[in-house]
Amino acid sequence: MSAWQGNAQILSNRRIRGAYFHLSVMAARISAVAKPGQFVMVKVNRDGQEPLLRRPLGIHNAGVGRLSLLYEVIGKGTQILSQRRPGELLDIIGPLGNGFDTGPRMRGARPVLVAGGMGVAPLVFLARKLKAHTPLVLIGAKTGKGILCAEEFNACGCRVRLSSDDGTRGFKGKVTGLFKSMLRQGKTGMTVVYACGPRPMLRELSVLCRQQGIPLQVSLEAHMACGIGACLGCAVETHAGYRRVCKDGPVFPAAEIVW
Amino acid sequence: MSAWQGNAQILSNRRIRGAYFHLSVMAARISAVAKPGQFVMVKVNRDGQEPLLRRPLGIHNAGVGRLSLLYEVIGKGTQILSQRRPGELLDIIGPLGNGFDTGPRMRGARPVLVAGGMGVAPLVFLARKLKAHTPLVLIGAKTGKGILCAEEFNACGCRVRLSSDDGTRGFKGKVTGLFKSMLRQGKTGMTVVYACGPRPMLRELSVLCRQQGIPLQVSLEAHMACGIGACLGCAVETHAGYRRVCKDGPVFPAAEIVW
Amino acid sequence: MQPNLSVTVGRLRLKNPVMVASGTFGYAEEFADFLDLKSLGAVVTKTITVRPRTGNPPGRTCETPAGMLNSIGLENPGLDVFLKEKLPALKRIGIPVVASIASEKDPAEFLVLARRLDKIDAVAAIELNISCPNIRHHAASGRQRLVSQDPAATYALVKAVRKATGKTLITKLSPNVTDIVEIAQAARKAGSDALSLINTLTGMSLEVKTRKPKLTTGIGGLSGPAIRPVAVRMIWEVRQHIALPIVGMGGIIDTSSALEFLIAGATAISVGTANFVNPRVSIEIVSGLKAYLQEQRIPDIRHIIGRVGH
Amino acid sequence: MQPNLSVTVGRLRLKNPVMVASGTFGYAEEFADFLDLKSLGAVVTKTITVRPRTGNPPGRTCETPAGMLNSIGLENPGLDVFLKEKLPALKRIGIPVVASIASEKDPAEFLVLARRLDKIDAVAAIELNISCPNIRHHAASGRQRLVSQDPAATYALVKAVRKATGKTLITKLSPNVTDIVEIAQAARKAGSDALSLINTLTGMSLEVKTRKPKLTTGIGGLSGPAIRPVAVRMIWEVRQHIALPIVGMGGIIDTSSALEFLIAGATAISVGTANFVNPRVSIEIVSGLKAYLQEQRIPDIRHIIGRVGH
Ligand SMILES: Cc1cc2nc3c(=O)[nH]c(=O)nc-3n(C[C@H](O)[C@H](O)[C@H](O)COP(=O)(O)OP(=O)(O)OC[C@H]3O[C@@H](n4cnc5c(N)ncnc54)[C@H](O)[C@@H]3O)c2cc1C
Ligand SMILES: Cc1cc2nc3c(=O)[nH]c(=O)nc-3n(C[C@H](O)[C@H](O)[C@H](O)COP(=O)(O)OP(=O)(O)OC[C@H]3O[C@@H](n4cnc5c(N)ncnc54)[C@H](O)[C@@H]3O)c2cc1C
Ligand SMILES: Cc1cc2nc3c(=O)[nH]c(=O)nc-3n(C[C@H](O)[C@H](O)[C@H](O)COP(=O)(O)O)c2cc1C
Ligand SMILES: Cc1cc2nc3c(=O)[nH]c(=O)nc-3n(C[C@H](O)[C@H](O)[C@H](O)COP(=O)(O)O)c2cc1C
Ligand code: FES
Ligand code: FES
Repeated sequence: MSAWQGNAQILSNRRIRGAYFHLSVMAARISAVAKPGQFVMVKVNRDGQEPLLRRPLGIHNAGVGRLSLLYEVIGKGTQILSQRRPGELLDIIGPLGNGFDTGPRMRGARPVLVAGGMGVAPLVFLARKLKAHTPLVLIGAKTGKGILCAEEFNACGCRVRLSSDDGTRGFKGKVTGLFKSMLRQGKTGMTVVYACGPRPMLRELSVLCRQQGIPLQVSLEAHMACGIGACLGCAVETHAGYRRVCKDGPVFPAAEIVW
Repeated sequence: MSAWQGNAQILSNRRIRGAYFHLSVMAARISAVAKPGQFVMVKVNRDGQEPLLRRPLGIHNAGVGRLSLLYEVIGKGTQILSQRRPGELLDIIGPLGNGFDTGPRMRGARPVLVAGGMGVAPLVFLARKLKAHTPLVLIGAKTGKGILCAEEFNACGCRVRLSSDDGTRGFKGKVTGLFKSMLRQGKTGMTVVYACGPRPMLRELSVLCRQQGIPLQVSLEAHMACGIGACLGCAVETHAGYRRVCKDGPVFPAAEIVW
Repeated sequence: MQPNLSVTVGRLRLKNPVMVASGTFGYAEEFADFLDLKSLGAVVTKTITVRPRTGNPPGRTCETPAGMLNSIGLENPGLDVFLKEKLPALKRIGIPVVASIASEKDPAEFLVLARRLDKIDAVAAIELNISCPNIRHHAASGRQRLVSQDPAATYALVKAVRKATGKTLITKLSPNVTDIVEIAQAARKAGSDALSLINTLTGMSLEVKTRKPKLTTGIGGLSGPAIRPVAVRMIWEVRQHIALPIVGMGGIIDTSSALEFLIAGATAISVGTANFVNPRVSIEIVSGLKAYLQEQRIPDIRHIIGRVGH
Repeated sequence: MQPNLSVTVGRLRLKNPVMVASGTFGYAEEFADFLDLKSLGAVVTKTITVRPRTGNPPGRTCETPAGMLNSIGLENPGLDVFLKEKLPALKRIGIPVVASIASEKDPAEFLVLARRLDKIDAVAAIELNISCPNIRHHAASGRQRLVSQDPAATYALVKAVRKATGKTLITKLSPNVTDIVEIAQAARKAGSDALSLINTLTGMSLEVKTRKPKLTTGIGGLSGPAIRPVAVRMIWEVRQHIALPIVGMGGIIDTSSALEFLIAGATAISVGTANFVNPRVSIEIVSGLKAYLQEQRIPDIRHIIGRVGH
């Protein structure tokens, strides 16, 4: 489970649509041991201090020797990343963090995956891992165009339901609204929920799941300077005190978090 | 004679050999008014602070609408510049500085151009301008491989003599040694000398020319923050006090400089 | 909507809060090719001394990570030449001219400068540069200090200059202090109308190959984006405690960084090092601020000054 | 040629001058995947307090031009847990362990810490962190100050700790002072064996969209390449006046920047923020220094320490 730092050759780095990009690199040392929910720290520029720090990105998929990332260009770092070309070397560290708990208690589980916006990124890898359980996947975004990866989930045999705030695709409203309506229909029989997305979404899910007594695992974000547990910058408040999102997370049982 | 700042489209940017590059841009506003010996300030990176400051580069040639630069990759800034590609926009300011004095007293002149290392860069433009006088051009470099632009000078109808410290091409020794031997041969009939190169070379030339009573114009270098006369960072000591290399120079009569 | 961009610094009315920092804009003429000078809020001159100064030996600037060091040594033509040769052109621009002044050895030179400038209409305000790191003023405890590194010296000097002129006085402070609020307080009590924050941080950079300092003087002043967090912090700190308008500067390079200073508590801002990188940046910031206010539907720039959210 | 890389800081012998800075290397275990820890000259622990500290609320770090701000708030498990759970693994690395310590409120806590650590063989030296900008110690003139912002307080504290331990004492100073030499002098007179220079500069950064500080605490500590010129200057200044070995830090990111500190006068260097960017950077610097000495045919690293050219 040890982390590796090195130069990974870029295999492809292409725009999916809008500001969303898919990056694939050769990184056998990472892909061989990566678990869904873990992430990598990427030095977007070859060297140099603009930006200075690495960027955390969830592991979107891990195949033989290969690793893929899915990212949205939102600022300087992801902008530079989007300009890197196949053949170039990308300095990455990973796999980092704990990953989703898909442990022994999963027998007979009926997992639900809930993604808000870019929260889909790490859930594709998870869905592949949980394939045998044919997970139900709920994907929400602001607009229909922001809904990513529906096909990938379908390809994993998942049942997929969509939502968009503006109703341009799927359920009209937040993905938490979709989740609630699924609960109301009562047919999911869900035994465990995995979620990744903006904090308000995770907070609302945590309330809903607590009410229903369904265990919920959330993947959190925090500003990360190191990503390896050294700087203590990525603290999140839990009922047992501050924890490091990068090392003790990024996945936490929702019940542990002070929302 | 006013300077222009703007985005100039890169037409070509290619390695000549080793660390030497030739860059050509569309910059009609600069090329239309540029004089030999003037320079431009180049923002090597599109935006950003690494490096923060612009880089001064002499105008190597100016054609209709076009401007060319000749540069050596020696550090971070020129390294980044060498990676810029045709079609991209390069933020440049120019023309800056005073340029060589090729004024009215040039009638019947027999000019000699002396270049040390990258000092050839601005002298090609000057040679073109002085074509009618068939200048004698002395080019020196550490090794034969470092001798640039001999063909360009030939194409301008110049007589060209070469030197290399290691003797791999032309006269063996410093270009100032070659200059001295030309003086000794006494056949040049030189009436004015223009020089660009490392400071020790210019200093030695200034002694030689003073002894011979030949006017010498030297193009100086200094670390430049602004290049437009505002920061007072590029001071050079002259017999009349400090002067700004960027605004009052970069070309000075050698006799004015406190060597 | 045409948002209001005008602000007041002491009795100095600026049509917009964008000034250019002393020593980074020459005497404005150097920038005439690049921008419409009269679009600026105000221009601050290179610091002027009574006598001409030749400045420090060359090797005066070098680059550092996201910044630069300088050790110009206050090169300037002296008061008389400034008045005769530089001021007329500055005046013709038609925007307020802030004259930056300093003494070389004797603080009394400040009074000479202030009295002379006091009578000159074309000078809208005086900036007291008591913080140039390239000039050390007096020794305390055997160690050299700048005036603006000592609250008592700051008080005494500002007080004296205050008596010598009725013009708006802006005291420019050094960030190289333990407690900027203490110094700002001294300037306020002595009658300064406003504060300029910050001058450069003292720094040094060595060339590893030669083992020599990159600046001939060894140490110099650090400016540029690298120092911005220090500047924003000091402006915010001073704003909490001192009821004086602040002209904020230190690493402003675009509209966003200018806004950071205004929000932290600066009534106006000065663009310094960024002028070297992009000579048009100051007026780009003027337009940028206007666009920002329009987008955010804020009718008046003053509504964001000092309004740090919680 | 096998050049000598070993140096001595107080009674601390280092096989090479490369240390890692407090708070940027965790308790070393976080870096075990990336480098051979025993290649380092020494490791400095995250600052330890008597009681456990939970640290500041999240929103603890942000990026700045060529640097970063942090406001961790000295989160640490407290002395007992440190000794029981962290020190044994640190000891096993087999290199000198420098324990960084601080008090939370009462300076007497420093004595508690020093006395306990004094008896522990695995602790090779003690670094007194009297300069953490996230903790204010005492008020002077009504304003809050750090111990290391006050020469008298520095003297008193170092003197007291000096009596409490015979171990090598390294006093870590804040750059947020008017005169670093004065503070360094106080530490020397009180019996400090060495100095660590510099801790972070106090800074602030605002998110323009929300107008909120990027750090929840508002202000924090600026580190990284941006502050390097300030660090080099302070080390050079102190070296001119104070006869104590200096552990230099502040923006070291590679061999060349490490050399800048050694040449300026640091006997050893600490790598901080750069560990986050490249976890292997510290040992890359060890090899880089060796290669530099070989290339330059310098037989001993000590031959370059403090040797600024003219
Ligand atoms: C564990 C983890 C996994 C992530 N996985 C993904 C993913 O798979 N795909 C994806 O598109 N994004 C992901 N993110 C968010 C991603 O890290 C940010 O979008 C990215 O760092 C933005 O960098 P920037 O320079 O483009 O933006 P800027 O806004 O310019 O960044 C400024 C600073 O803020 C930090 N930052 C900005 N947004 C975030 C954020 N949401 N979380 C943490 N730090 C942030 C940056 O790292 C940088 O230090 C993840 C974040 C974490 C913590
Ligand atoms: C008026 C003038 C004209 C020039 N013309 C040419 C030319 O036509 N071709 C060419 O190859 N070079 C020319 N130079 C030198 C060129 O500016 C430097 O080689 C270049 O700035 C190096 O930048 P860097 O980032 O690659 O190197 P770095 O060493 O990383 O630069 C660090 C800093 O030092 C400055 N610097 C480094 N070397 C020089 C130098 N020799 N003179 C001034 N500043 C320097 C850089 O601008 C930068 O600010 C000229 C310099 C001046 C002053
Ligand atoms: C080259 C240079 C020269 C300067 N000269 C002066 C000066 O003469 N008087 C003064 O008060 N400040 C001077 N400064 C400081 C600037 O006015 C400003 O306070 C400082 O650079 C911080 O702002 P910046 O980071 O935007 O440059 C100078 C700065 C630079 C870079
Ligand atoms: C995230 C972070 C945490 C830090 N924690 C401590 C600390 O606990 N004790 C301490 O003395 N210094 C601490 N520092 C300061 C560093 O040890 C160092 O002095 C400073 O960062 C300058 O070095 P750098 O620029 O190489 O990071 C911390 C710095 C950072 C960035
Ligand atoms: S990011 Fe450094 S501890 Fe988590
Ligand atoms: S480079 Fe600024 S005045 Fe010459």
